[in-house]
Formats: sequence, structure tokens, C-alpha cells
Amino acid sequence: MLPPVLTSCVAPFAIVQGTPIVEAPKGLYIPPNALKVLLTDFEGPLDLLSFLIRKNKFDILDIPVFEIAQQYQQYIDLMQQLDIELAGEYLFMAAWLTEIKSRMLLPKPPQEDEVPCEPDDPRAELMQKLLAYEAYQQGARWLDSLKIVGRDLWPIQLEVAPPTDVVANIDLDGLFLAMQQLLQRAAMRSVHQVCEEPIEITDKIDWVMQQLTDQPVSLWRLLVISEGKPGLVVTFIALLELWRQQLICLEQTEAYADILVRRAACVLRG
Amino acid sequence: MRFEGLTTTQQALYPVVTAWLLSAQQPLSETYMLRLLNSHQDFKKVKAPDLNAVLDVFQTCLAHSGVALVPSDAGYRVEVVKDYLDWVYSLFEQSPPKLSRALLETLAIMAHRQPVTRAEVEAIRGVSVSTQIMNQLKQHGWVKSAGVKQVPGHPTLWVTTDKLLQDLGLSSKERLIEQLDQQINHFLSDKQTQHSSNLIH
Amino acid sequence: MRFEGLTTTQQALYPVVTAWLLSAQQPLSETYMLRLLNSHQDFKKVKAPDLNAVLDVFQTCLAHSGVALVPSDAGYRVEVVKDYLDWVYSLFEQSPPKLSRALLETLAIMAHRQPVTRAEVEAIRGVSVSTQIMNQLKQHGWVKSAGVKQVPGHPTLWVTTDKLLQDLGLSSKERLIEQLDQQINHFLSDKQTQHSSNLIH
Repeated sequence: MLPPVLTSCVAPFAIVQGTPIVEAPKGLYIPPNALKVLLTDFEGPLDLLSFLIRKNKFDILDIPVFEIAQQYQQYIDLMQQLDIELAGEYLFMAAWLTEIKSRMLLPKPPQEDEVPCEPDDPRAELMQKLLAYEAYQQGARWLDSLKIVGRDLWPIQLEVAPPTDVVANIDLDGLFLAMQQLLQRAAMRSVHQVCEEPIEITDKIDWVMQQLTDQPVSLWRLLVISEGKPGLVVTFIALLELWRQQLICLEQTEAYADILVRRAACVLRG
Repeated sequence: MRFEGLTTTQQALYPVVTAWLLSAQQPLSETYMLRLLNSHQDFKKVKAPDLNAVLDVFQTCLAHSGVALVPSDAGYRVEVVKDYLDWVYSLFEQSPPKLSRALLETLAIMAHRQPVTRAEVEAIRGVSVSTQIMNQLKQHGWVKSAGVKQVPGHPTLWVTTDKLLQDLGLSSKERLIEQLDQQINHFLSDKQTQHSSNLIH
Repeated sequence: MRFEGLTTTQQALYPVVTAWLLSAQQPLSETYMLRLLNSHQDFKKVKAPDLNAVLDVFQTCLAHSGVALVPSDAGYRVEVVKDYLDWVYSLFEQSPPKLSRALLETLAIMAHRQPVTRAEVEAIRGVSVSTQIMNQLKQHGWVKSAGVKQVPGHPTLWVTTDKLLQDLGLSSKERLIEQLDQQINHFLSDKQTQHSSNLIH
């Protein structure tokens, strides 16, 4: 079944051999997943609205609110039918459109001649917002058109060790970036690896005990990213085993907080 | 053009300029290279045509290779050309990043309105900016925090970084803002014209 | 040897290999390059002589320039020729050198996992840590040895210094570790979201 919204649009939704097709041929089946992809592709209510305006070739500075509101509502209904989780912003926009609609229905107060009614236009704020948003979409398209390092090109920078008297700049951002690249590579590697070296639980237990001191250590520090999922599982089992043997203590101050691990000995001493 | 066709000075210039272009960490403009060269005894009299002759020969040498000497707004840079980017990424066990529309929109607003809070970006986009997008922008090293806004809640103010300018091949932050301004104003005036012509007809 | 003298396969190989050599941050061995090439459909049958022909042409192209293709035990690497190092340093005077990716990665692991041995860092990075990088880290005063690990061979254990904290503008080592932890958490939770959103579509 074709959702009503796709057949009721004025604009053709396809052009076949030069002929615009306004109504879908009967029996055409759009897989629900494809439709879902289309509908979840919107970057929020303003994006959906500007899509509708473009599709209908409306003037953004003179939006026919009644038609737009109706089409918008149809999309929202469709999204809800398909169980797409709707951000609150979408519903807020629906309410706003309804409000503008009702304000436009109110009789206009008698006006002094020749005074333009524009400032009182109930649509003014919405049109302003849409305009600003579309302008930035244009800005984004411009950014996208640039050749961007990493995506479109890779600058050549041969490594030259600096002379000893030169002080290098270092900042946390640089360190974070390096950490990020490392993690990405580790993630890629774990995908590529076909046969992995087994990680022995006894080795892991030894290693974990070496890492632990009297000071609590975050569980994260014990996880070796490059070992991938098997590594995580082995570490987890190793920790459970150590815990069972009462060699370590596990602490968590509140739900979802970091789990802290430490040697059990310090607890006895304390 | 071949190395043998260069003058003696140009031949002496060639290794210096090529070493620079291949090891510099940012694009090198002609002016910048000339200034640096002229400050040295041997190359006091070097002029733009000498530099250009050297650049020409270098370009010829790089022909057929996977890299090219590319001029941009910010200057000359040697870069891996797009066709071979995937090969370089395979060496680094990575894949080229994809930039989503949401990310580019957020970046455009941040660049144009900087310093700006996340809430201000959200007000323009009409939807919340996901933590994932913020993380991606930070991971690319394109935005950084620059203090907090002196309003209740003290939200972080975001600005773009020098790395963004380099990655986009732009010479300065002013240039970036100016270009975005142009794009935006162009768009707005287009809409205005369309609107007025609608009114007439 | 000229590009035109190469076979068709070798000509197709040329841009790939040159892009690799210029962008790799460590020496590339013949074996490694061949393995990477052979894993690709187009270059399944490429053998050592093909690679060598390509390297020869590249060497010729770099003649007279300020860089050279240098073979070593570890593999091939394009390096700035010693005579022109001072010229490259003059670039650094204007803008201090950025730290290499390899150095930052090594430092990030050392900071996060300290005390840690060099072998442990190598295990995480998946490549060896060069002596040059260790020397640079020590020279900057960012890492120091803190005894040896009680395992066969007694490898040195490395920790970060107060100078690193100062240079990063951090108050304590715990803060540094905590911040790196946060990065990892962000990454893992991003991966998770990406993964689950992939499942939806």
C-alpha cells in the first residue's frame, strides 16, 4: 500500500521518459525500509519544511501555511505509523504551524490605509527561521564543495626531526586526536583479522594483577582496545575470577559510573 | 620543462624549494617563500619568475606520480590526488571520513557565528546538535572551546581552529567567514529577487 | 630510467607506490608493499622486479631535488637530504614544527597506560616505536624511566613527567589519564551508536 502522502502531492514524484508522473502506478510497492530511510533523512523540522517548500515550488517569503501545515502533518503521521522515533522538535513545529494557521484565520483589525501588514504577519518568524536555516544549508553545501584534507586530499608532510633547540607545541587536542586515530585503527584491525591469537585467561589474570595497585583503577584502563571483543571478554572473565578469589575489589559509586578496580589487600589493611 | 633548462641560480634554488614543499606543515605562498629566500645571502636576488621556473620543473617531475603540486588560496602544497587516496588510507588501515549533512551544517553555522554556543546552533537548525556530531568536529580538530558565555549556565563557546583553515585550504579565519557571508547573502538576495518577481506577476 | 620505459602494470603501480612512499610516516619494506599490493585485485601478480623498476623511476624523478629515496634495513623512506635540513629548519623558526602522528600516538599510550614498556606500546600501536621517537620524547622532557618491569629482560618502564603536565596545562597526572579515558569512552559509545543506527536501516 502506498501512503496517501505520496499520491496526494501536486508535484510529480517521478519523471518517466519526459512525462511527469503525479500518481503512482497501482501496485507499485515501496519497501517500508526505503521509505523509512527517506523519512529519517530529514535533519529536523526546518529541513522537512524546506523540503516541502522546494518540492511544491512555493515562495519561501510567502508560504501558503495551510497547505504546508497539512503536508507537514501527513509526513508526521506517516513517521509515527512507521514507528520512527520523533524528536520533540517535530511535534513542536506541528503545534506552531497550527497556531499560525489559526492566527491567520482571525479577522484582521481595521487598518489605516497604506500601512503594510507585513510586520503583523503571523508567518514572519517562521519564514525568517526557514530563510536563515536554508542560507546555512547553502553555506554547508559550499563547505562540501571544497577539497577537504583527509576526505579529498592528503597533504604530503615528510617528517623532519626538529633541531634540539626548537620547542615544539603540544596541546591536549593533539593528544586526543592521536588517541582517536589509534582507536580507529584498532577498530579497523579487529574487523580485518581473520584468525586471532588466543588470549589466555591465566595470562590476562597475571597482567591485570600487574596493573593494579592500592589506588583504584578505572575498568576502562584494563581493557586493551586492540584485542577487540575476545580481549574484552577474557578481561571480563579474568576480573570475575579475581573477584571470586577475593583478590580484587570492584566499586561503583552510582549507576553507570566508572567501575573502579583495586587490589583487595588494601581493603583488609584499611 | 627539465632541470637542465634552469639557470644556475634556479638550479641552486631547486633542492631548497622542493625540500620545503615536501616537508612544510602548511601550504607555502609564493610571497612567503620569496621572503624567506631573499633573507638569505645566496638568494638575495631571487625573483618570482625564478621561483615559478623551479615550481614548473618540480611539477613535471611529479607527473604520473600519485601526488601533485597544487596551488590554493593559502599557497602551494604537495598532495596525494583523489584517485589514490584510498590506497594511502589502506596503508594507514583507515578509510576516508564521510562528512554528513548535519556535520557540515553545524560547522557552517559555527564558523559563521563564532564564538557560538551549542544552543545557538540548535536554535538555527531547529533541532538538537547530537553529541556524536560535536565529537566528530572535535576529533577532526576543527572546533575547540574558547571559554564560556557569561550567561546563566555558562555554556561553552565554540570557535573554529587553524587546522580547519588548513584542511579547507583557506588562508585565514576572516577569509572563511567572508566566504560564508558571501554564500549566505547571495542566497538571501536570490530569494528576495524571486519573491519580488512573484509579487509582480 | 624513465616512466615511459615501464610496463603497463608498472605504470599503474607507479602512482600508488609514490603516494605511499611520500605519505608513510615510517620506512616501507619491499615485502610489506608487495603484500599490500597483492591483496588487491589489480595488482595480484605484481612481483619484486616490478616494484624495483618503479622505485628506480621514482629515484630518477627525485634527482636534483632536496629529498631522496633512502633504503635502510627497515625499508624505503623519502627523506630530506642532509644538506638542506637547515633550510627546512628555517621554516620551523616561523612556525614551530607540529609533532608527528607517531610521536603523539606513542605519547598518548604512554600517558594512558603508564608505567608502560616500549614493547607494550608497540603491541597497542601495531607498529614498532623507533628510537628516534623515544629520543624526541625524552628530549622534550615529556617521559622518563621509572625503573624496570619484573619480567624476563627487565625492560624499562616509562612514565610521563611534570613537564608534560605543565605543557598541556593540566594540574595532575590523574587528570590527564581521566581525560584520555573520557576520549576512549566517547569513541566506544560513538561506535555503539553508529552500529545500532546501521542496524535500523
